[in-house]
Amino acid sequence: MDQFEPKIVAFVCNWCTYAGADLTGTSRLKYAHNVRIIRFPCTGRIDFLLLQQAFAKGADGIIVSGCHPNDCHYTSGNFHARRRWMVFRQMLENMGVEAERIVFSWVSAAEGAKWADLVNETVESIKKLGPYHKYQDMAKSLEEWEVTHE
Amino acid sequence: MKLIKKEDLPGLYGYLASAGKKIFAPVRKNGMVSFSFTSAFEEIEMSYIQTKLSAKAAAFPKIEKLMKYTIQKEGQSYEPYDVEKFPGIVVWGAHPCDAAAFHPLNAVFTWETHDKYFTRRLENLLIIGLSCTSHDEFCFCTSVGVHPGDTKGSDIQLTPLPGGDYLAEIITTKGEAVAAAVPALFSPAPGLNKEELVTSVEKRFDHEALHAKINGMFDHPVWKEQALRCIGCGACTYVCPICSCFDIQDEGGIFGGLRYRCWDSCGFGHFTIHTSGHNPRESQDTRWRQRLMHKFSYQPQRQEVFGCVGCGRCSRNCPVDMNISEHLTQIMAV
Amino acid sequence: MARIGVFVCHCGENISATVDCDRVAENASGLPGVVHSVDYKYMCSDPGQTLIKEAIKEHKLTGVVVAACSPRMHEPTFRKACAEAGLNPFLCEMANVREHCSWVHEKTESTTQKAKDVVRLLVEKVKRNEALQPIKVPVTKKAVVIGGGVAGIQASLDIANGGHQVLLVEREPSIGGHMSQLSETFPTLDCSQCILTPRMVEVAQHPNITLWSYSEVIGLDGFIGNFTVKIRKKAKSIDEHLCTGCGLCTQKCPVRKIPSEFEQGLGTRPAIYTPFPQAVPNKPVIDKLNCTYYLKGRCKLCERVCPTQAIRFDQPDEIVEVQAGAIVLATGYDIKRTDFFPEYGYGKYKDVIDGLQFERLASASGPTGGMIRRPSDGQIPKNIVFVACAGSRDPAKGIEYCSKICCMYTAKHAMLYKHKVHDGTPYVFYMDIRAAGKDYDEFTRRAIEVDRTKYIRGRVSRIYEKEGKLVVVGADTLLGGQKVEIEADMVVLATASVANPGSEELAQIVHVSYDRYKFFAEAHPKLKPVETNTAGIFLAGACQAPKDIPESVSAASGAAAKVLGLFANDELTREPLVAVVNRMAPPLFSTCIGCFLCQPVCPYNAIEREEFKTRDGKLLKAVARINPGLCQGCGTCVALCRSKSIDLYGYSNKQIYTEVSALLDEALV
Amino acid sequence: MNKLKEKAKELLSSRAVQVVVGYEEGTGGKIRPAFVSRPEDADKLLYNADCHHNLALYLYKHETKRIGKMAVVAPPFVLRSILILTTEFQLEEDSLVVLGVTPEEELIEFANFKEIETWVNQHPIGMKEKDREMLNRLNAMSRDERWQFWQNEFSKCIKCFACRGTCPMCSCFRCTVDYNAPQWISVGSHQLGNFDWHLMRAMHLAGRCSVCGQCGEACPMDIPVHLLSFQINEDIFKMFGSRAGLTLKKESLLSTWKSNDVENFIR
Repeated sequence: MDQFEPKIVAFVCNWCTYAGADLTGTSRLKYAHNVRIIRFPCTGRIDFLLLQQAFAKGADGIIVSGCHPNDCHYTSGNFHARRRWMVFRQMLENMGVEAERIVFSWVSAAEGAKWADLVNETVESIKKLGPYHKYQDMAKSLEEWEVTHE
Repeated sequence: MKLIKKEDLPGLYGYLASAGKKIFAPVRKNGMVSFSFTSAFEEIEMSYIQTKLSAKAAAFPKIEKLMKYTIQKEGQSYEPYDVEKFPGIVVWGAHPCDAAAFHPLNAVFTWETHDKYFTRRLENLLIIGLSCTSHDEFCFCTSVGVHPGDTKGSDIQLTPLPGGDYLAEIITTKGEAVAAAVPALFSPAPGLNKEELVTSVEKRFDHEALHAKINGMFDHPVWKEQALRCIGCGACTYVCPICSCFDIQDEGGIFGGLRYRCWDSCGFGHFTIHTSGHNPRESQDTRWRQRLMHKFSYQPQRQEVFGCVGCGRCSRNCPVDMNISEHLTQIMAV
Repeated sequence: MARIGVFVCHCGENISATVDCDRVAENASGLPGVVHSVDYKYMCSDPGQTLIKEAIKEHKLTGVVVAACSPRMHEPTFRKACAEAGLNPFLCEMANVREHCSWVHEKTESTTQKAKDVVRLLVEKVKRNEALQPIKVPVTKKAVVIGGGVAGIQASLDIANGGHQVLLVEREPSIGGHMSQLSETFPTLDCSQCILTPRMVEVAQHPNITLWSYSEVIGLDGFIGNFTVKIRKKAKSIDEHLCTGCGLCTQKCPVRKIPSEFEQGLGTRPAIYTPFPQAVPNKPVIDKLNCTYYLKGRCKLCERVCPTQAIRFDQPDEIVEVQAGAIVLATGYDIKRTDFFPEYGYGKYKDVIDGLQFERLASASGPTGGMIRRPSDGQIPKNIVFVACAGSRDPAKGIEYCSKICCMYTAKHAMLYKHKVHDGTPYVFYMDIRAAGKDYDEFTRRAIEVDRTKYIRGRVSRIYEKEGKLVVVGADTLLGGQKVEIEADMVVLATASVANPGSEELAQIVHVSYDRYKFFAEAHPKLKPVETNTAGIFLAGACQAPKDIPESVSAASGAAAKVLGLFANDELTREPLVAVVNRMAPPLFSTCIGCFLCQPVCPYNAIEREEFKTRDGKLLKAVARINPGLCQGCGTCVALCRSKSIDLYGYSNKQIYTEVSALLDEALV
Repeated sequence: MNKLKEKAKELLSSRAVQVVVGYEEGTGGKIRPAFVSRPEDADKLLYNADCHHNLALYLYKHETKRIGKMAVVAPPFVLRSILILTTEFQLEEDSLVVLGVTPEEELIEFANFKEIETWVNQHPIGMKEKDREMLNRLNAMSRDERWQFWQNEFSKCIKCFACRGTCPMCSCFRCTVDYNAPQWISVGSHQLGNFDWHLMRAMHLAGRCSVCGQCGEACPMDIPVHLLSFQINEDIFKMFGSRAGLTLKKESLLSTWKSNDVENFIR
């Protein structure tokens, strides 16, 4: 069997982490190809429903990253996001979701190397955890909904 | 009139299962009795007053997948789910109210348009009715023209005897075919008066009189008064054996997905809202009125059936005790 | 139906070396809605742009995806090209297959696959983009400059000379700032006040400048071109129109022992005072905390002596709102005081002073008339130690940065000392001599070579008092870390430059971000050094980072140029990437229920309350409304809204939801 | 309890209010919300420990508001809900008379909402033993067991939205689940749709839940949905030291932040 290659979606803010990942590129630092980046204006824009959606669509891991505290382009979006994630992670934990599959990070526009490390470490840790079958199976419940269901 | 012995019921079950039927029967789980697909006779609960959900899901499941679709550069294509693959289902142990409910349900799904999904499922159904030997204060079948021993809708009707055996009435040709296939299970019935075996449910109002009255009550203030505590959820409609409203949804991604229909409720504020934001049923009383008018005015007018069999589930399960027979009794009194 | 064009750029070989560009283009051409898909060597080149423009016309494209470098690089380029071809620029998106793909992965199938995925994502997004029109807002052509130091003065004069109204707001009774305290300036040793005071006077007399001293900004509403600045004009307790500035009151005031802020505590002032003789405005204020009348209810000596009856004890603070189109922050810096340093005696040794205090000692107008006399006993110090990097570049002190001006002023101090105390010996402990600047290194060389300052490379670990001397214990790292002890008569600490106290509070009032040292943050460290992230608010001088005078003045002129550029327009166009609350027919008006939980979330106070009323004024519903002039488009409110009544142009719910779906709709890897 | 009836009568007779929202005996031994607009009907009002409906739900509905000024019978959880709804601009102090009822079934009157704020801070609401036990059980489970527990529970869900309908904090006219562009949450009652729904609902209630437990009471399928809110409420108390419904300050948990919010989970 082929080695498991996790699917990782990264939700990043435009001003810090997206720019930081740009810097990773301009610095020609190499990292695992498993990640796909979705650009947001700010981590404050990231609705927790999108994280649910990513898992449901088959993501094995998620990276959420934005500006360091006090660096937010919009002053406080990352602070709001931080609080949202505090509660959301706990909520996932309470419902039995593997919350560690979501990696939260602050990566500034200057931290190109940190972005590469973050992706590599996330890919490694998700590889250890394996595919998120539990969630994905649940998400396939409609497809597999048998005609006999009550 | 036949007799089927208590110890022969598993045999009947076994025969139906071996004939490839899925058996949808009352099962006690997590402290409630609900119709579920069973894999063994032992799972079945034969002595219950009312199940949580009705048996309607056997023909009108909470999700009915309609078709798959794909979106390609060349265009879109559709592949409807094959109704030929629908299994034969035995609704086992449905009380007369539930058995009777398939008729008004069918009236909706065959009114003007024949809904192939519903009609095919109904064709595939074999209903083994179970007369009621007990009831609770939410039961009001007799007020809406159903009786605890009614056989309407059933293919075979069982009536429990005090010793645990059952009177078996073979009602339809479908029922006869089953009886003919396993004749050993059925013996001649002793001379018993079925009426004495079934429970007696007090009649609270007359449904024909109700129909006559409610037709003219569209603008009556009673709706506002009754609906005040209604919270606008869909519990009553989802547990109802006759409520048939559904929503159609597409789920999928950019290259395709599937279309299904799922239960919907006229109790929801959004049920009738227009894109503009205008809502013809803007307040809860108009939605409550719709529910009762539909069952007791429009349906009898247009489809010559009543939309209620008096099973009492809506009243039992309403979070705020919107008791339908109490409300109907009140309507008769105003 | 969507008609999307996909343009895959090779970027020479930057992309094509690791990504199979033609296969990416081919793959895209199979996506639903894509009617045209090509790859090309350099999309950003003129021919590349022409390719896009022609395709837009030929294929009647409704959306464009350029798979190339980062949108942070070339999004404006391609959006402009689209606009030139008649396609709304906001219908163009970029797929980042260079910085996020070709440059960070090796040439493998997975890399090309990733490029395909990213293109698919952007194709799905752009299908859901909306044609947006820039937002136009009027410009109030008046600037408010906060802070009247040399930077604020320069910015005010430049804007005023450009023909626009300026309101200069200064917290202290006089403008002038720290520069007015300096004795001489490096590298020319010309007298600070001699060059500054003419500028101060110019400010006072300029027809386009209004000067409000003793005033503070306490609120800011609005947005670029349309600010409302709330200012507290603190009561000076004098009628400025009547006061002639004769100074009689300050001479007669019986309270005389108040440490003078201007003299850095080395001199005193009365309770009614002007900070220094050349103050602008040269009219006194009463220090209510020290005035006998305010403390005890009697005295009023100043009122009796005032020839114009200008004293007003009952004058209240005045709060005024001013309309402005631009704000310049020029609030300057402060320095750490000697009490910050436990190892240097916590400020308890009178003869351990900071740099600004030394400036006053060296100043001809200072408390010693320009004689270098030590504070404890007025003796002239024969051995003097200057400690550079007192606190700066010291992570343990929480100040990791270089304060930048200390190397130069320490050299200047040593020279000034030597010029006045010919038989004295100046020592300088330093970490590195940072003298990058025009004539700067020459200047420090002069201190060492001509004026014989003894430079010791090493840090001072401790200072203690012994028999009337200050023992300075340090190390000479050029001698292998050998311990050095100097018995000094006076020590001058070049203490770290830090953000002004209150800068954090001001940043919050005016909604600009600040760094971890509380200096205001520029919008871009290189390319937007005088802008802030809040449009219309600019930075001048040392409020942004430690700066010397020429740098502060340059930054001020830079900020003024930005303001003048802004004021060159009668109206502004802004990117329409703003949040909006939906509207619909009555009686709903909106799906918003007006819980206003979004209000505290907005960093720009952009969320307002809109009320729908009947004709006779009865409130039907209150819902949120977002002021498009204020909204900066962060979208935090959008994510918070439970009823999904807010959406964000450019990053709409539909767009980003689809992006997530599109990404994962096909196997990623 | 007679005091409550008398007070209701007095308010209605004096036309101080047009309707009293309270509890009455329903059918089959159930208790249900009651709307009393005539003084002579006030005798049917009752209050006891079984009164679980959160009547704050009715205080902002246009169907009830159009009757006129309201009085509401308010056990502690209703009081908390009133405070939350006030901070969210859904209630106005002068449109409402609050007839507080203590767990000891005594009537307390409040001159203003400020007094309610004081009272609720002095009278914490204890969790029912049954709920406490369930939370302990859930906490003792492994994460996979918790996942399985909730998957089993959600498999019963029929998406009737009784949990939403009965909750005063679900004050939105259009819920996220009703939003269809995009369709964040599947409408159909399949396993994913049910999971997404309950997670979303619990998140939208985080920091806003008055912990009345009515969502669990209302569920016709006996899903203990309230436990999701109860648990996060406890977690929030641990993380932020706050509980919802104790203040009139407009500082909802997720619309505010502190610079020292714990970020040990952020790399």
